[in-house]
Amino acid sequence: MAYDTQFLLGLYRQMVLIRQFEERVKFLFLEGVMPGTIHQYQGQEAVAVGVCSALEAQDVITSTHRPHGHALAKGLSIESLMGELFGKVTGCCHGKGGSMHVGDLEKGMVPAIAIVGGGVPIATGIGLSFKLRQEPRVAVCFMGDGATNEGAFHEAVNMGAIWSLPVVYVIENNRYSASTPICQTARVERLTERAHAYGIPGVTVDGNDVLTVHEAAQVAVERARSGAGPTLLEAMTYRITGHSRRDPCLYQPEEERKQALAEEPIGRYGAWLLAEGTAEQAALDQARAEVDAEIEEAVRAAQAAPAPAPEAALEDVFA
Amino acid sequence: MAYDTQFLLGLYRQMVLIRQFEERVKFLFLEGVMPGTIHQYQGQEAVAVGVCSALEAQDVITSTHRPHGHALAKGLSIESLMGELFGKVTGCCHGKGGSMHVGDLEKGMVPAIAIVGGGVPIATGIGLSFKLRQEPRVAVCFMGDGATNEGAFHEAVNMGAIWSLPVVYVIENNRYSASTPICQTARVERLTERAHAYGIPGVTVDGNDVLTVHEAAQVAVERARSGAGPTLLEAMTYRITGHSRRDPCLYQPEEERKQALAEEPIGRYGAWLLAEGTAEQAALDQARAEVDAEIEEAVRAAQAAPAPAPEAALEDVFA
Amino acid sequence: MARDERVFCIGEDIGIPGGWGGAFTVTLGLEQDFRERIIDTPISEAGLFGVALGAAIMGLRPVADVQYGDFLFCAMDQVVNQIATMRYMSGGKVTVPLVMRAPVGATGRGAQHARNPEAIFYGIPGLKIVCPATAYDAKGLLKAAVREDNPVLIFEHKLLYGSKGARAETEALDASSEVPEEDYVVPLGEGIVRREGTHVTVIANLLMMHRALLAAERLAGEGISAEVIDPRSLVPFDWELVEASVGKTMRAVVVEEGPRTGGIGAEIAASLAERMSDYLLAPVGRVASPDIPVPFAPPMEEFYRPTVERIVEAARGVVVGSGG
Amino acid sequence: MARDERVFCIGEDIGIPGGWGGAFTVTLGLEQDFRERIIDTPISEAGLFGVALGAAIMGLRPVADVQYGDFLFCAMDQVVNQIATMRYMSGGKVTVPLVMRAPVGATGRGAQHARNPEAIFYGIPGLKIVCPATAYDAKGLLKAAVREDNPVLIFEHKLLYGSKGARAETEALDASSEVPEEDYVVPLGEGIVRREGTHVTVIANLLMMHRALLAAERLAGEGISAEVIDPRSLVPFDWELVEASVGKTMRAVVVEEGPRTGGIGAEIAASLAERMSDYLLAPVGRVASPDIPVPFAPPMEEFYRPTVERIVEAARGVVVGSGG
Ligand SMILES: Cc1ncc(C[n+]2csc(CCOP(=O)(O)OP(=O)(O)O)c2C)c(N)n1
Ligand SMILES: Cc1ncc(C[n+]2csc(CCOP(=O)(O)OP(=O)(O)O)c2C)c(N)n1
Ligand SMILES: [Mg+2]
Ligand SMILES: [Mg+2]
Repeated sequence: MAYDTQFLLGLYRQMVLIRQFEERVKFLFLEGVMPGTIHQYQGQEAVAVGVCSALEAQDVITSTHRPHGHALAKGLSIESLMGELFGKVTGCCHGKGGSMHVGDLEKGMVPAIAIVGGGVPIATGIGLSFKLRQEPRVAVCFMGDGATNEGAFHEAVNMGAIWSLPVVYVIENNRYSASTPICQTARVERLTERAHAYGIPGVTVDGNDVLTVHEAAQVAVERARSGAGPTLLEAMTYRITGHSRRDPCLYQPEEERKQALAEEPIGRYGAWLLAEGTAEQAALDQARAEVDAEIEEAVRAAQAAPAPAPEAALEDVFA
Repeated sequence: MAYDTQFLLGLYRQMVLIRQFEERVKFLFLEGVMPGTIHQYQGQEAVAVGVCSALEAQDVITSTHRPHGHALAKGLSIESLMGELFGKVTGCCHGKGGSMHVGDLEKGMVPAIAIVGGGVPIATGIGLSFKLRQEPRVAVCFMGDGATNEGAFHEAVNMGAIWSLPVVYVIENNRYSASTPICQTARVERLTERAHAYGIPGVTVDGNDVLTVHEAAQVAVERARSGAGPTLLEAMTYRITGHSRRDPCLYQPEEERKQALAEEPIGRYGAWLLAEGTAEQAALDQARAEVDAEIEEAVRAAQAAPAPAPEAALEDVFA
Repeated sequence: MARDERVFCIGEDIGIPGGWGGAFTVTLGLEQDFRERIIDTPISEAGLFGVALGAAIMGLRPVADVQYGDFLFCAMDQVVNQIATMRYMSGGKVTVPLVMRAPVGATGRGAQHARNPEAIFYGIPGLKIVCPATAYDAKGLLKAAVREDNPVLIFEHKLLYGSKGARAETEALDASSEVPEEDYVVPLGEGIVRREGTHVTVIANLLMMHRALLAAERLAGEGISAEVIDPRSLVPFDWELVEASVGKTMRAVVVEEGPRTGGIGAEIAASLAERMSDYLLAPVGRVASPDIPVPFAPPMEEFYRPTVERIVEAARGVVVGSGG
Repeated sequence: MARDERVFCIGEDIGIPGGWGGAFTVTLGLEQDFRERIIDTPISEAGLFGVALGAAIMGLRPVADVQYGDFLFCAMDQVVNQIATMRYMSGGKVTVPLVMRAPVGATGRGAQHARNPEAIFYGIPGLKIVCPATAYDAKGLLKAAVREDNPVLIFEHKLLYGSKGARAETEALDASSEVPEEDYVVPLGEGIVRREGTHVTVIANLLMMHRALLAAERLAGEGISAEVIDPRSLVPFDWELVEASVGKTMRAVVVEEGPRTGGIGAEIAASLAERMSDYLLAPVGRVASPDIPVPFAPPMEEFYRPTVERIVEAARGVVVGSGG
């Protein structure tokens, strides 16, 4: 397929934005200035960016305990995200949600769901609402490989299938659920073999190649939008950072990590852009410098923003 | 395979026992002398009998809201079952369980689990205990077609698979979960296609043919006992009575019911025994007369048995 | 449903032609008028409540049900971790207009189809909870719940589903009060005095409300005048009504069908002790089931559930013990 | 585990070489000594608790855990409908020696990794519940639970997992009391007086016990002598100890971290009102979190959870308000 340069560079910029955001956040954590806990997205950027670039603004995603990448890819502002991580009123959830619950329905992202598998029924229900209202919108459910072992996954994907709902179920297979390798908790080679159980298509792709992900997502999104029903899309990737803060990843074999680092999506895609002559190194460097500046500005703004009043905790329970 | 006549007649007698038991119970309900509610097994007898005849006494089964057939096939006495349905102290659960929870661990049957899908993890754990203790025993999990849509099914069968546990998962596909046809809630032709999702064998058989069920069960039980792991066994059958008391089955198409009645397991197997010359009509009639007499005796005993003291309700919460 | 096309029903066995309209025929007939808006699901409680939540987030107004309250535990993650918290976690940006219905109460089915789990959900911030005791309230509270912008859990009692119809329970009580055809609501959070009295306030809902009325009748025969309050909603709770009553009677008894420990009665008793300590002449009495799973055999089940007799005794005890 | 080969552990991320020994390193090291008896599961809470139940039914003694108490809701059907009722439904023929462990408490993780769900399980007959507040009790109660023939749910507080080690929480409190190497048990159902006093009994467990001790310290400065009781077990509950104390102080305050409505405090307050009405000089005070989901931002989380200050105020209020 032929893409225009703007689009291709845009993907690069988005991935770098996520990477740099996460690296900055990691540093803020290590410095001890950011509260809470974090689950980070380094290494998986091609999935969020590849999928979200196949969506329209009015499409809606659900996310997980590892949501920063999804949020940025779906268009939440860096400020509102950083503000939320700092627990400030400027955060996308006014500080009530925190890292694991970032989201903004206006941008098409439900507050992230940190119960593994818990978002799968919810995304399915969003798809149902589109179908009942005959709206040409699609719901995308991001989940990890480990989530496919939850009962909620099974129940919900089946419902999506029998009602032919406009949903794309995206498995980000980073080979681990926390410290546990997926090959130890599922006997199938590819998790998309589980699609058989529901009579829907299952597609496994290289999740470190942003264009491959984008194209597979487009097919699935198109299928969903046309009323043909859901797809189970598995993107093979790797988490090149800890599961959450302070995880030294001792359970990941040295060799495997090395290989994963060699295949991480940004370096690969950058090299490809250069090789194809789509961009010069200077353009890539500039993209990075720009996002770094935006991130710094967001950090500054978040740190300067007011913390919520303690009693604000009592608000927003009921409408 | 060549079977001895005693064995073949035994299967017949067991199926007739279940049928007559259920018919008698239905009548007791209609008369209004039996309390509670019931889910009956008429039409599915070949499944319980075919499977349980492939088990050893020390093997253990879990059952469902429709457990009478499993209980009789696993060797619970008619008295202890009838006693339980009447809520008497002579019941297998001393009247605490009732129809939906009959069982007796001494006979290798866990009290039946009336939460659809709830027994699947429990059977899996029983299998785990056999494996951890290196006992050559097998756990069998009976469930309905509808149960395969529960999350618990998914989680537990996967665990059985990854740990290669000695479990046989038996789906009694009677085509309906309550009033809902399974073809409306699962897009797979055969529910055993779900076995793919766990990397275990799935076998679908004619569940109205007791010998076919028996043979398939033997293979699965053997596999489990040898350490090769679980099997998903689907027995195609039909419920020729209501889902529970007072269900006129208006949702079952006339044609379908007629066909099902023609294919019900006892008539079929009886005809085969006669055709093969394994038994004379007189022997079949006698089997039936014998079980009828045993059932009458059990009804009499249950009605005569003492009801539990009301305060007995306070016992047995803790050991 | 005719009024608002965003409303739809989702549950098991509710939409099958020739079927039952749910385990207790509640939706029977609706599947003909509103075919697309009666959604019959697989047996997947977590899935169906999560699906309802997703639809509610997008602005629809689902009415999701389980066939027995016990099955709420299969959907518990969705109810507790997702439905009850979604709005809050979003910082108030997401609205969850979701109605959940669950039949409760022991009816000869053994431990897994019998629980009164009201107290368990009572302690989960983010849920509104109502418990209609009459057909009038069942309609009025359901309509209020459907028009509410927050998650509402409706507990209905199996023995109050009417003494008529194919799925009536053997011991069902006739709760078929006048039900006006027209549109009306019973606002969430409004209790009602079912019988006036001066010596003791008896607080009871669902089936227990009916037993409390019978108890009041008997107490009257002994010269004890009991006021019976049906709070109708548990969250929000009509403290105003209860306080006014207890301010008058100066004694209270709470009746509930669930187990005693950690029950609704505990909260009401503790709150009344705090709110009305200058008025209460005796500790608030609690009538509840014992702390056991629900037994099957009829004599044990009868022993389990609070009887009119036990309510009478408790009220008498509170009144007599405090010089009434 | 060395003592009884029927004991095994089952949970998520507990058995991975190079891994963590569970979300809070509790089982770290065990995977080396008892490889086959540390069973690492898929992310399948309902499955894993059901599996543990099946194994317990057959006579093994599983210790099943979730990484956060909030995930118990994913396994809720198994815990409530199966584990808590199995023995009862069998008429006493089946025994369920099953230990469940769940970390609780808010720790900057937002609403879904923060709950104190003790009160929810408190109302489920058939479960025993313990809440260790010190390392000594954590070991002693765990051992007692493992040797118990009934299901026991152990709630542990994330902020009490020790101030040392790789997974210590930022605000963790040092609860690392002396832990004898040798075998000992803390019997289920035995509370303990953590500090003696004469004016008011403060009942608190887990993290709140430590705050209650700090509050007692401060109260002492004001001339108020607070007795601090750590019930340690919720079911069975050591009424004897609490009654003896309240009989002496004639005032009580219950502190808990979960939301106020339907909390543990409600039951204790209601029960004390019934059991000790002749002694109590004031209604039992309740200190709890407000009825809201757990917020993320540190100032809101701090506001949510009862502080030493709030405990002091409540105790002072009860004492001063009743002429102490
Ligand atoms: C129901 C539930 N169980 C356990 C956890 C704890 N937990 C958080 S993330 C995680 C691993 C998830 O693995 P996966 O789905 O592969 O996503 P990844 O972390 O790899 O992105 C676990 C076990 C949880 N949040 N929810
Ligand atoms: C978790 C749960 N949901 C719903 C029910 C109500 N219910 C009882 S039996 C049944 C249908 C079960 O269908 P299937 O598994 O096919 O078994 P069958 O009744 O056909 O034997 C339903 C929905 C239940 N008991 N448990
Ligand atoms: Mg993963
Ligand atoms: Mg069926």
